[in-house]
Amino acid sequence: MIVSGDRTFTASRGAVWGVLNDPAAMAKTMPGVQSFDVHDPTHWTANVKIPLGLGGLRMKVDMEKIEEREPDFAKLAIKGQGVGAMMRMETQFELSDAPDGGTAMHWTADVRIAGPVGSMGQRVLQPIVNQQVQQVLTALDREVKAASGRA
Amino acid sequence: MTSTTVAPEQVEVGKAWSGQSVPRKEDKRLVQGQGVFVDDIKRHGMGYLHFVRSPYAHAHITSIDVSKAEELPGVYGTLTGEEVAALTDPFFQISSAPGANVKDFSLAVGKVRFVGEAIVAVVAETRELARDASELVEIEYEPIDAVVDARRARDPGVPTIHEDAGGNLMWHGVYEWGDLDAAFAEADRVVKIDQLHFHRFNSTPLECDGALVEFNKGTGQWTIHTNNQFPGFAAIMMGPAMRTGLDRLRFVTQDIGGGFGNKITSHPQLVVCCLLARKLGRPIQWTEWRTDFHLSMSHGNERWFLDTEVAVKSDGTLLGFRTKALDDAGAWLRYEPLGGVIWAQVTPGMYKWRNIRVDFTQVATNKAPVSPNRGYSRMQHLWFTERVIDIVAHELDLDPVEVRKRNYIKVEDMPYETPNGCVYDSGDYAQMLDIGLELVDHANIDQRRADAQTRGKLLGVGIGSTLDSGTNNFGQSRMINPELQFSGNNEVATVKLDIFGEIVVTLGTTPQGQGHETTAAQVVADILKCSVDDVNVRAGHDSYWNSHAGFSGTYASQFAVTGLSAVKGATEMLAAEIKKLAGAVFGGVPEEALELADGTVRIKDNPEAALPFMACGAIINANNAGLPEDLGVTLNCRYVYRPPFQVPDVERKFGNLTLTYATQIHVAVIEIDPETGYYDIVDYAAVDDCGKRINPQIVEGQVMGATAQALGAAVHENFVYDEDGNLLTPNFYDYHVPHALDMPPLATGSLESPSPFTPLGTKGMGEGGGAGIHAVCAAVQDALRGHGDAIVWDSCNPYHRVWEMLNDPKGAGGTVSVTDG
Amino acid sequence: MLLREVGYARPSSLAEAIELLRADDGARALAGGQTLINVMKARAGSPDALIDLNGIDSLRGIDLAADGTLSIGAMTTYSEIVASAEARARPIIGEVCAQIADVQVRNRGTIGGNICTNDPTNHLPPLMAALGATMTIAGADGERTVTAGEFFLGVYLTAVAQGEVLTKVTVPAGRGDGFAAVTLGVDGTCIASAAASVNGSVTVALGCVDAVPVVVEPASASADDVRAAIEAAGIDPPSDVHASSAYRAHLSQVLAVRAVNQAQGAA
Amino acid sequence: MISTEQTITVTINGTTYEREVAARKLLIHFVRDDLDLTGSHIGCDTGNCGACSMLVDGTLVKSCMMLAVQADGATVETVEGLSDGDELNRLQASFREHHALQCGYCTPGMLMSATALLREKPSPSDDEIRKALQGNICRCTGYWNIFEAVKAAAQ
Repeated sequence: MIVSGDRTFTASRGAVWGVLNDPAAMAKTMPGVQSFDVHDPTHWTANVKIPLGLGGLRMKVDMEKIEEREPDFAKLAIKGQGVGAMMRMETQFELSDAPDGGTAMHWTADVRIAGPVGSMGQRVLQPIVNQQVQQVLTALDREVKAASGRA
Repeated sequence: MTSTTVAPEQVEVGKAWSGQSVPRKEDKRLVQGQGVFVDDIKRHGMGYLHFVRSPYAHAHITSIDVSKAEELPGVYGTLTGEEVAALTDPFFQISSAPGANVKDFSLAVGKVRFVGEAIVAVVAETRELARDASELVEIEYEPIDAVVDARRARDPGVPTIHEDAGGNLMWHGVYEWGDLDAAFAEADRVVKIDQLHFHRFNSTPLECDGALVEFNKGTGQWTIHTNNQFPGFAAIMMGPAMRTGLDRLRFVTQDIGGGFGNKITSHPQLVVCCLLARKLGRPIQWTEWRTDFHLSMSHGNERWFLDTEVAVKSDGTLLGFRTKALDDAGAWLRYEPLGGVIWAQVTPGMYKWRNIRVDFTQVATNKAPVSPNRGYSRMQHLWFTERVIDIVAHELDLDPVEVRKRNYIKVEDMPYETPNGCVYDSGDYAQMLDIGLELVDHANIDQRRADAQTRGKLLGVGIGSTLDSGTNNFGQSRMINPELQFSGNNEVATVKLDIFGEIVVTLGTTPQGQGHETTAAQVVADILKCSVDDVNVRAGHDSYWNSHAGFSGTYASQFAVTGLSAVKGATEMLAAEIKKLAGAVFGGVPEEALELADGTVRIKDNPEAALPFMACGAIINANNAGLPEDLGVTLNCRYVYRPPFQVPDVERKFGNLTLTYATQIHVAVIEIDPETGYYDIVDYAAVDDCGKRINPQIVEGQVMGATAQALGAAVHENFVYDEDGNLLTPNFYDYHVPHALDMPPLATGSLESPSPFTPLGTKGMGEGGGAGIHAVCAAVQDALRGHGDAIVWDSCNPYHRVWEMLNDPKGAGGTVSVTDG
Repeated sequence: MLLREVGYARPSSLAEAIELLRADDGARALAGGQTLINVMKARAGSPDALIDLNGIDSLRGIDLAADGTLSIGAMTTYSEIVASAEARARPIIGEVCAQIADVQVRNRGTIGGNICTNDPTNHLPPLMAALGATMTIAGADGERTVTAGEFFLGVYLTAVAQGEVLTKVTVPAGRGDGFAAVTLGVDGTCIASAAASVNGSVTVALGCVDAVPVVVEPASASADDVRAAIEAAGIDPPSDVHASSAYRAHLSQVLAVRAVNQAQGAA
Repeated sequence: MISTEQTITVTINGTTYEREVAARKLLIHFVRDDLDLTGSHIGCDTGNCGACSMLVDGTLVKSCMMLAVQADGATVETVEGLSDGDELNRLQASFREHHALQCGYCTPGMLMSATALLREKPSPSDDEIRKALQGNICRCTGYWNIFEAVKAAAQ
């Protein structure tokens, strides 16, 4: 399933770019991160426990930055492997100057889920994915504010 | 024991047992929870098997690591595709090239080809531990794009599923009979239908597959307790692959929780159980769960009919048709491409078409493998012919009833040879249709249509005319692959009179609810002139009983012909031996002077001179001194019934492919709520003709069951895949099978047109030919008349599709055009 | 079929249950289990421990106050609600509970489990939202009561936090209620659903179209106003094998109008 | 307090069993595998089919959606307890007379659902019969004969 959206940050493009490319900051935006390892600038691994009311869904998530045009475009390939679920996601974001100041971000994510969780049906998964995305974006906002505060 | 007392109000004692609704012998154990189903069987020290299954539809396997799983306490061991490839040969392929080149092993080797494909087997002390351990198996994949649309499978750039076959084409053949050019030249109108789609579903027997397999190291023999419904087929698949003689594979079944064809192709899983029983030196227990079954077992053949053209006269007389059938086999050819010829048993449906061309192609896709499903392959083709009739009627504004009656094969034409050499044995289709129409009060349908309209509902009435061809001539497989050395058919029964006069019957069949123990006893009791209660028909199948032959099993609507004819033959042999023995005992009384009555053999003119069966049994088995040397009586008779078949002409694709043609005509009346697309079946009639009925109640039960499955498939049941090859209906949560509240009122009717070709006048029946699917499609089509006139082009029509057809008739998929011939 | 290893405890008091749930953030409350145990069978979710609430009598039962306010203990089963004379004070609740799944499920499944699961296809979240029900949640620091709007946070997510337990559902007096659904087979899983209440103002809650029930308040009970209110809400329902997004959106309007009509008839 | 294994005592069809059981074990697996009462069956893995239906303290449940530990102290009735010795009870006999079963796999659960109905409503309406059987899937009969069998047993 493909989800996409636009978001405007008050911070500068550089500040937003900085957060989006700082594994540590990104870790703080992901739901239920339990551990996070940076192998090299383009390869990260996270162990997450996505909070579902029926008991969290544990996943090992490998991320690879497959394309990057500093300071406005990046594309990530994300592979999540958990018992009961396999997730494949390709996500990209494009930054531009917002008309009335700040930075505009257009993002899209193509999410593919397989395994028993997949068999729970998109009826359930689509709202869950949307919701997780909203939480990531809110957290991102927070991180960007924090970063631009530090800057 | 299977002895039983008959409910008197139901059975007239003294009258022939055959033809009466004798309550089933099987039921007494089944209503007490005393049936023995495969998962009920336990052995000391057995290990539970769990399969690790692919989450990807199409991927290279780059690595498999079972070490963590094997280290888990309580785990007995594992089996991988690599080991399987070393220990076994690929399964024999029925297909000619290119399908013949597919290398099919019982676990994935190097590559996975559908979601749910078994990759590794893990065996542990408990069911739970086996599954825990399967989660510790580490497998790395390189995903490949999935092929899910058969229509695109041969497009350039589409990934190849079986490199060995050099592409996704598995089998292709052209069937043509009559003179198409002449037919289209003669036609007043030509109706063109761009595409029709018969969807993927199966009968989902409530019991899934399973086995308990023991390996006897000393004899090298496996005992396979299973619910496979065609052990003869499993054996010829497994023996060569396992490099072992067939007698090393002992198949045992008792009660089977439904089969419907779906339990024919479990041989890959059975091989895995056998290999592990030998490797681990302990009994292996495998239970398939519902989601495993939906993901990986026996989907029914999904089929497209493309670029169909129908030659028709203005009055609705059908001259001929041509179409391109495209069969979606899924990832493996486990019984396929036999579906590529089985349909030809019913080539013209129930109509007098003489000019027919079917260009048949079967391709592989990244979906679960297909294999026989109730109505196997004929149902798809009969749905097509019924759709064509209704679309023609719709387009030429003719009455579907009239078009059918005008083109039906008539009772006076019987036996009727079809354009491809099949011989329809008997039947009166027009009379059956009249019975069906009366059962739904068709005379007042216009009035009822108007009433529905006032309630804001759209009423539609639809007919499903269909055939249940039974008793295969396996020679038809040569049309798929001329090198195959199969032809004819056979079934076995043994009947013996034991030392205390007990009548013991063994069958080669593997019943799954068809009541073989009861109907066999009825046939035996009529010949031996005793009570059905005195006949003990052994439950189930055991290949050690020697009461089986190469085609033994329960499939393809044939027991009433093959099974019961074998029982009749063996019982007549026994009756003759009893008389022969009695003649000698009475001091040379000729056999014609003797008769069987009340469990004795007696002298016709002197009924007091009677020898009870018990005495006969005792004399032959335990008190035989002094009997004539050349008596030649064992009271243990084995008979093999062989239907009268010839090898078909492979060049012309011509010959008699099945012995009998049971008939079903169904009529459905539905009411659609146009606001939601939701519809109710408000009236339903099922009329059946299967020749002589041994047990009318059992026959009616089969009719009801086939109807219910067809209605489920028509409205809800559908194996739907997304573009990545994920199955979206992997269990009963999203794959909705009908429950008690979903069933419409049902009226049943019947005719008895005995088959002139079978010893008992019976016809095989039970598959039903999907009549309910045809009838519901036709009823929806009828309801849409004057409400957008969309074409019903898919065999599954859930509410949302009906709503789409009402709201966007042109965009809903079906395109039809009519030109002057 | 086969669950992962899991701990189990069956406390006999609410306080104990809360203590056990606080102690382990991997612990989950087990109500009727008619959803949770199935999710665990698929191993799509695997709590470390199940805290079985079936031993806590104070969570069962139905009270009808003099002013017609109905309080239903969270562990009250659908069957108990269907059979309850008190529950008939707000008849729609029993009518809808009688349509949930089948006898066996209704005998085990509970009102609390249904709304705490908040699967988008569940019947009761939209119904409770339309009826203006409030949920009482108990935790270590005592009780709090929230509205449906505050309660439903997402699929399988509600205001009941780790270490808390939903104790009861309170429904104000009223009779003008309706519920309509298109289901997968008769009385099956909802493909789309709508609940309506016309006690005073008009409230409609839509199920199956988002992670939480979508509540709209039409200007009047007229079909046009109901449809307009749903248009204005700009719902974007998920697509699945049973319905496209467009079909669900369409059904939402049809069903909302039917639910409102039923509600008016009952008022 | 929280434990992954427990000793439970369950009385099934009049016999009391005491067993050590893992908390994760479903009641149906406990009954079929540990106690060898294989009359109750498993036809799905999502709680839809009802083949595992039993009466727990007089209440009809699907034993695949209940943990064995939850049955501690309970009285359970399964299909094995229906007949008196080898004599079929009225309902069982009616199933046989009306050909309400074919493969017989759903039958034990179906009988328990009908038993629960007839205890609560000795003469149920047609709709009450259908609703009482809704939670039990049969793939062989189409339910028509099952309905007739229950109706006849009720009169």
